[in-house]
Amino acid sequence: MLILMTQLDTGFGVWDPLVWLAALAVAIILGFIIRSFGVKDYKKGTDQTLPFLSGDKQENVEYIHIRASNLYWGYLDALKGYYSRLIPLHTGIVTDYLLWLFGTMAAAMIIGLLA
Amino acid sequence: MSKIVRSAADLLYPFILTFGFYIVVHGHLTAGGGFQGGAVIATGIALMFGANRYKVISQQIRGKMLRTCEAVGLIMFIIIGLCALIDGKSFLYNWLANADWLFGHPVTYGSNTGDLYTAGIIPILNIAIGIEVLGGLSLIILYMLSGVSEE
Amino acid sequence: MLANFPFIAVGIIAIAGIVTMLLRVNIIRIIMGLTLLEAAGNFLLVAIGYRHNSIAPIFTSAPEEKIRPPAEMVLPTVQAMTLTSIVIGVATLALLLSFVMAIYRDYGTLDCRSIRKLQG
Amino acid sequence: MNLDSLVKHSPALVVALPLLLAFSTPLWSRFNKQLRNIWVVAGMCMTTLLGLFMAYNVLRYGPITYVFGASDPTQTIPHDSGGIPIRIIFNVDAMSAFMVIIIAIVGLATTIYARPSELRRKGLNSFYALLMLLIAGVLGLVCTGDLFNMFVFFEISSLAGAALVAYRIDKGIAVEAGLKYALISTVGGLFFLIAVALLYGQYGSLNIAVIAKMMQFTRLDRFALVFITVPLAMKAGAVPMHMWTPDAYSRAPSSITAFLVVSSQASLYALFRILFTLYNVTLDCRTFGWIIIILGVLSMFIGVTMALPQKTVKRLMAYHAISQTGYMLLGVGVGLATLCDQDKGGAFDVCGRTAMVGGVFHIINHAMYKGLLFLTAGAVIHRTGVRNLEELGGLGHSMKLTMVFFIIGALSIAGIPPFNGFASKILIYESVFMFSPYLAIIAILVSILTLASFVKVFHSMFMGPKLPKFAEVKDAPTPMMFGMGLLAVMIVIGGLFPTIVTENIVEPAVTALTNQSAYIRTIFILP
Repeated sequence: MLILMTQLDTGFGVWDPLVWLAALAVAIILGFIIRSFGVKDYKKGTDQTLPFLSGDKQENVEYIHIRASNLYWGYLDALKGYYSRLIPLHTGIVTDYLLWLFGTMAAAMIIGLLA
Repeated sequence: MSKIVRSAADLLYPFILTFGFYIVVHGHLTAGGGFQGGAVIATGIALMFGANRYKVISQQIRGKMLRTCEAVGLIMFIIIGLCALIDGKSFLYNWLANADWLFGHPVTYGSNTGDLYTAGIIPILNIAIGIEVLGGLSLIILYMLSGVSEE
Repeated sequence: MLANFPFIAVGIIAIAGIVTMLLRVNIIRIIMGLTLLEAAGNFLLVAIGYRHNSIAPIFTSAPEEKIRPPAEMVLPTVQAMTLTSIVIGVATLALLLSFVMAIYRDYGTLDCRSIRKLQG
Repeated sequence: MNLDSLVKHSPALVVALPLLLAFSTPLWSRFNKQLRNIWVVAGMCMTTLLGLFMAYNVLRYGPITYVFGASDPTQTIPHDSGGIPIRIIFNVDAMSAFMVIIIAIVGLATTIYARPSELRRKGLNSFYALLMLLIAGVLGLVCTGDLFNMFVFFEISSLAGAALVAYRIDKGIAVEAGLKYALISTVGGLFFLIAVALLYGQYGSLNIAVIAKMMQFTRLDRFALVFITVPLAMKAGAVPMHMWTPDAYSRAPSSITAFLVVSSQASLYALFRILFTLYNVTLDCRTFGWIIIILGVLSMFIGVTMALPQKTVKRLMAYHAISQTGYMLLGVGVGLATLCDQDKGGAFDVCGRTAMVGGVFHIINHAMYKGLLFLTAGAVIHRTGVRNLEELGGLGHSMKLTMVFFIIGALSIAGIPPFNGFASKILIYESVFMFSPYLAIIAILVSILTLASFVKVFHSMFMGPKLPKFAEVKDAPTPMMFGMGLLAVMIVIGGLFPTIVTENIVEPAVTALTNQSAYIRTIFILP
């Protein structure tokens, strides 16, 4: 009954969060079972707990943290052509904002009158 | 400002205020009303701000008083509107019309000069708006002047 | 043709306002263009309500023969709308000009090409 | 006043109450600041309860009409008016009720949240007054059934919003954002006014139902349609008119940003109201539907790609707000494009209706999770004073509960089951796939990019070692937690029981939107 209550019909299939949660729970249990087969030699309070950075010693905490700009640089570099055109469009000048508004209005008017 | 300007402003000030209040009170009979009258009053206050030094005039016409005017006017408007709900009528229903007291006298037909004591709650709302607008607009001018005088 | 004159004027004022807003760089002039556009809107409203040879919509000032239908008064609704829009316009203008004052105090410029610390 | 008359008067009261709060706040602070805070929060609770009560009644017993200034609030057409409504009428149908629910919940959360974050600053009176004015404006915008009234509330919400954006002067930068927001929304509002004038000139009425009944879609109506819809799309943040959104959202106080999102959704509501109720099938469904779809796809894609390289946390989230608006435009646009094909087995039946349900469902989900995300960002900025993602890090050690809330919001916006974002997105994907597969593929791609950019935010805010700079940072204060918790609970409920939301709130809203004759019938009571 509860399952029927949460079923969302998409016209193509159904989506049921409770069934999904049950599947997730099964997956997590399976994961724990597999994990329990692993080697149990982790000891707290030893050097094992420290992060291992290519053999370097962890000294400066500020230095270790990976900053935001280091993420997705590959993606941004691959799409350089796209971004070098798109970002300059966001000029921050108020007349440009107005121009975009009027331009869109004019375009919509032309399409609307022709249709 | 020079003494001539100050004297002329002092002389004009009561007349502008009177004219403003006239427009506010006669809002239901002639062209005009709360906003226009309040704006006229605010021009009078703006004249005083312009003619006198900011330090002097901000002692006489205080921002706190104007802010109270603004709030009181708007609350008065809403309370009058809500009064109609007690009787089961709509918000802003003219519950005072034809009630034969205060502004509730019936309107005479035909071409006449108009009677001040007609139109029910409309004059009261006009007065409320007048109070609000004189407070609000003067406050704007006061704040802008305070910004200028800092430089 | 003469009856359409107010509407042509509305168009001219509106275009003047838009052109002012787009071509000027001083932010106060842009706001002036905005008020021109607003004036065009108000003018359009009043022009819509106008009727030839009619009187002001005040009940007690109407002559006896004009009260009976067909009433010959100009439309009062649009005038109330115009008034409302003027009030809103005043509030907008006050707000925008106070913003300009604050910006001038901190940036030291009114050129809209320089007021672009937020971009990208 | 008994319960019946409370229901009858609720549309007026729900707008009048926040207005009264707004204007009485400065008076209360004369006596006691603490009393003023309690007054505002208690009043907002009352407004929320009233709004939810009204929405419940609308959804249960049908639309409520409210005629201002009449002797009977339900009498839409006076006896002596010759069969046309002459007064300002509020017409609260299921779609309005849907928006009122959103505004009530997010409004309460932001009002509670705002107190600790603004306590250090001066001018809290005007802050509360403007916030209440903004809430009143948005509530009026969604309740009204009158075009000119809509314009007035549009302007009220724009002005109050702009003033709130500039509230923290922030060395002039916040004022710059406020100026841009105020200027562009005023220009938009003026075009709205011109369109209203054109419609009034033609049909002699301002009531949406009356105009809808007489609508012929002449050339002038086309102009009016463009003049109304483009500014509303601008206010909702559709690309290419989105540029004010990141500026305003990133510089406003966080509680305000969360509510500005709702204000944008209200403009979206107005856009849908104009398209579906005022014009409905008279307009060329395919053309205008595709215009909306293109706006939506552009918003989705450009919004999310602009979000990825952003450096400040709230600016990044603001670009996501644009991108999520695209989903709603896409879903409802597909509904509009298929609207003329309403027969049984037609395109509307097959995919249009589901797409609309998804799009409208996304509105409530977006308001909740984007509100929550902005509030968590605000909590981080409140505690650390840093908004640049480069400088943040390691906050997961100290701000644990905020991190949990952020995770809930981030997973929801990225469309990860079982949160509510997924439920609405799957409705949009599957129905749009039947309409046009390419659009669905773009939508899924955008969702992946959304996840990617929130991984970036999560990593750079909460992950990593505890930085010495933030050693003193504590978790957010309790009122902030309460505000965030309220929205988080709504997200989890919406995610686990999507059917409760769709069947009780969203489906009636979509039916109210597409069924024009039902809207007209609320004004013209047919025999």
